[in-house]
Amino acid sequence: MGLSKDQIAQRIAQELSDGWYVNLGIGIPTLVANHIPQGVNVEFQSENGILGMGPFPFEGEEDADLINAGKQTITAMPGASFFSSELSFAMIRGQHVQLTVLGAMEVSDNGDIANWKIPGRMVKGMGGAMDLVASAENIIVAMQHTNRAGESKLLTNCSLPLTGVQCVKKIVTDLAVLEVDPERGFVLLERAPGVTIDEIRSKTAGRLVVEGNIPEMQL
Amino acid sequence: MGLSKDQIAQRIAQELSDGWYVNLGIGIPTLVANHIPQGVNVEFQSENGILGMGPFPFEGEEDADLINAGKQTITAMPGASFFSSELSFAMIRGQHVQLTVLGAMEVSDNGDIANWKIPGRMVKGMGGAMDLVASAENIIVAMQHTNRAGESKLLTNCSLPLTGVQCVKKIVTDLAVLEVDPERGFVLLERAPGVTIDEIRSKTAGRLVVEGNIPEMQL
Amino acid sequence: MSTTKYISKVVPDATAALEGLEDNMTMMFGGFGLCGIPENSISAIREKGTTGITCISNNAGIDDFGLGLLLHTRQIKKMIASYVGENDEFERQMLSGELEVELIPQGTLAERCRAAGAGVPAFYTPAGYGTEVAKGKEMRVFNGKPHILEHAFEAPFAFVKAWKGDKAGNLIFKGTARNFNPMMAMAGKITVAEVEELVEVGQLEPNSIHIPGIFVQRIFQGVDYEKRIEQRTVRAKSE
Amino acid sequence: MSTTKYISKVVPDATAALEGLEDNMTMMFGGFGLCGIPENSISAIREKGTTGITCISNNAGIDDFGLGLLLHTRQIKKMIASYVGENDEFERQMLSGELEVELIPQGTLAERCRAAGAGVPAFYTPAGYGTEVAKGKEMRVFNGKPHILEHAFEAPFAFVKAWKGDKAGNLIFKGTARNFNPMMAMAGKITVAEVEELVEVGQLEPNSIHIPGIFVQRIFQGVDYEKRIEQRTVRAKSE
Repeated sequence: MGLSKDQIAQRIAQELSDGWYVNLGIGIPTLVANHIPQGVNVEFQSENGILGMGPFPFEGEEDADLINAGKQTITAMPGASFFSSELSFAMIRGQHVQLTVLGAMEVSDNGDIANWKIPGRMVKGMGGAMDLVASAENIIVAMQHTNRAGESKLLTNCSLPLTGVQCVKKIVTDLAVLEVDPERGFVLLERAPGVTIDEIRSKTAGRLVVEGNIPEMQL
Repeated sequence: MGLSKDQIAQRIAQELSDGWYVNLGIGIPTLVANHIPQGVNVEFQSENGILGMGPFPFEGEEDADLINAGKQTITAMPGASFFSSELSFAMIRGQHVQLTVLGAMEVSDNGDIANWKIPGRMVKGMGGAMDLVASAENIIVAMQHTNRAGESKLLTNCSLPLTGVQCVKKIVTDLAVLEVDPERGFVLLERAPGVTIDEIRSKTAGRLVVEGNIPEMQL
Repeated sequence: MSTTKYISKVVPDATAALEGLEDNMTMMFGGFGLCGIPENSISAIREKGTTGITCISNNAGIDDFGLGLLLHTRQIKKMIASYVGENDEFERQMLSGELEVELIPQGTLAERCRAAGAGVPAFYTPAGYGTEVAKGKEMRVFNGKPHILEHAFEAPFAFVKAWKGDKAGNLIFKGTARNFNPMMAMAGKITVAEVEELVEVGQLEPNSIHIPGIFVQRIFQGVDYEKRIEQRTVRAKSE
Repeated sequence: MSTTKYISKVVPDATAALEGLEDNMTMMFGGFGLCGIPENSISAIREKGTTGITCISNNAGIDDFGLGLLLHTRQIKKMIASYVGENDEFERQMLSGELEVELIPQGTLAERCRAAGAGVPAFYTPAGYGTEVAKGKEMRVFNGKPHILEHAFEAPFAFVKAWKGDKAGNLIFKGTARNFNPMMAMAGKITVAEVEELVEVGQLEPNSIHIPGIFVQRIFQGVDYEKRIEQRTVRAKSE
């Protein structure tokens, strides 16, 4: 079974704290914005130059001059601000953004991440991901536990070119919530409803730490 | 005899080219703004954050939020812009300002300048002068040829702590216009009306190059 | 730095703004995706047929718009960008080796543009440490964290697009169309600004100017803006 | 970085904004001369009696206003500034050795503030090369020109003054009162902004905001601004 993409986003949304500034990557991370817990106010930063990003516009109200980092048309919330890429990455490198959520192709058990290149096959570029992972104090990776071939994406060492080293703090997959302890590996915190520790173990290629009772996620 | 402060400024104003952005230091340089030749449009930059600085305000129209680098109340010309100190010095270090005019206590014959400190006596600080002289491609020094004690301010080596090295391109004093050739020294270009080459020579401690006929300044 | 007369910054159109543009030059292009790109300048460069271009731009346009137009005509020799994922022709030329590509972290790209304009020749950043981006670069630890040394770009020409501009070159951008345009305006030795609305000197609020005219050497009233949307995403009115 | 709630950034006054301020801290103060200085915060720090302050500020105020108030009460241990020429008490304390002073080129001061806020630990600048400012600093030649390495500041507190601000911390400055305030707002671990006019979220134009709220941890409606003019210079109406 495991979580749907939307449920992964929902679980990550539980990590948000009131008052945080948050950068959401393309894909599952974008869905996090749909699940903000009640009473929690966060502002979304998009690295192309907006703070206070709102939902997609109503049909017919799209503005070509108002997009997010995924090039999607968006809206601006009250209190939003626009700025240059230079100031945007000043916010990111300067650690003013409290949480970064992004996808990954691979994560290693010491926190390395690979998500920008498959040599000879996919060469889209790193965009802002390298700046984000090198600077953010709090990085959550949102991804499937395994790739399309069924192979684990949680490895001892990444096989793909790295985006950043020893930076991932937490991972939420369709199967589990894990914390990265660079010394010990992936520390299992929660299981997806109905998913067994054995299944998680069998699909985690890197070091997995299972201590005590592992609760099911509450969604 | 020699020039008055206002005449020094007037002579420097002849160096302006149409379309230049110009930074004027405190003292004689400030007076340059009163002598812009007809048909020449320049914009004045003040390093505290304005481009398009205008004349002093009319009495009663002073604005505490609108000053120049000398902390004097000023006005803004049409087309002016305000900006942060960071962007202001980006303009200066990035060589977007075509001319810097500033005062000096001493200049050496290879273009070093000292104008910010007399050890044990005057410790006002360098303000923006070190950034200006280190970056400007075109620096004119406006000063008296000699100090109050009658000693030359045009030296072989500066005796005071330096503001910048090998940066001064031209000097306009009450007695002369000189170009700095780091290899040869102060090259005499023009004499103030009625001032002899001998007088200039006697009041110039550094190497002085006198070649050919030296015309009088035209004011 | 050229001693451009600010009173004659205004040129009639994009074609006139290209004076001095030659083959094998490095050029910056503002914009993020298709948002805020200098559409008129790109078209004029295509018409002029300038080749061997080294492009510094966050993205490479799409197949039939933006810098994709110059890729299609093989006018671009090298692309320096952070993300090039929307362009099949780009990928084809890159994989076949026809096109040189240098991929750079987006924040480093932005900062290297700013550094160029701000007279900062080099700076340290943590972005890319431990990755192939760091190869051959100086590494240094500050506050216990490794950083790499990055250098300012050099760009004889920069092409930017603004919302409003005045004849002294002052620029105001709109929304997220600001993106890379301000830093590239700062960085260009000759910066060409095309604007949706060119106004007289004095008509822009001095307190609201994003890029002062000192950074702009040529400016013109742009025409026929398509402002194409790359990913049209909407929600239903009922939501 | 603290995880400040943006909905509770508003504090009632300067005194409340000083929570956590302790003796022997480094603090930044915006302003150029007396223009754009955080008057309310300076008064509150004087009242609180915080001592051993290391001040990062372009200037040191005058004898009876601005940071001069904190010099008078000997609350300042060290001054990091670019120009301190308007203050007799300052000069007296410095020459007598009571006050530590570090003079820094103005552009370097500005850039070190920005670097602190922008996560750039160090950068190269030509300013000060060959002078006593360069003593003990790394020198490196770029493009044939010598530069020195300068480091980002660190500041647990920054005090800035804006013209308008909203309750989310977005700031707009006025005229040349902007000066060092934006970079210092970026640099402060806790940035306290006092504003002449505090408005509701949504009342500021998103395109005209100089400093986004992400850089501001506390904000309050300032009171009783004197806005003293240091050098009142005027011309006669007849001119």
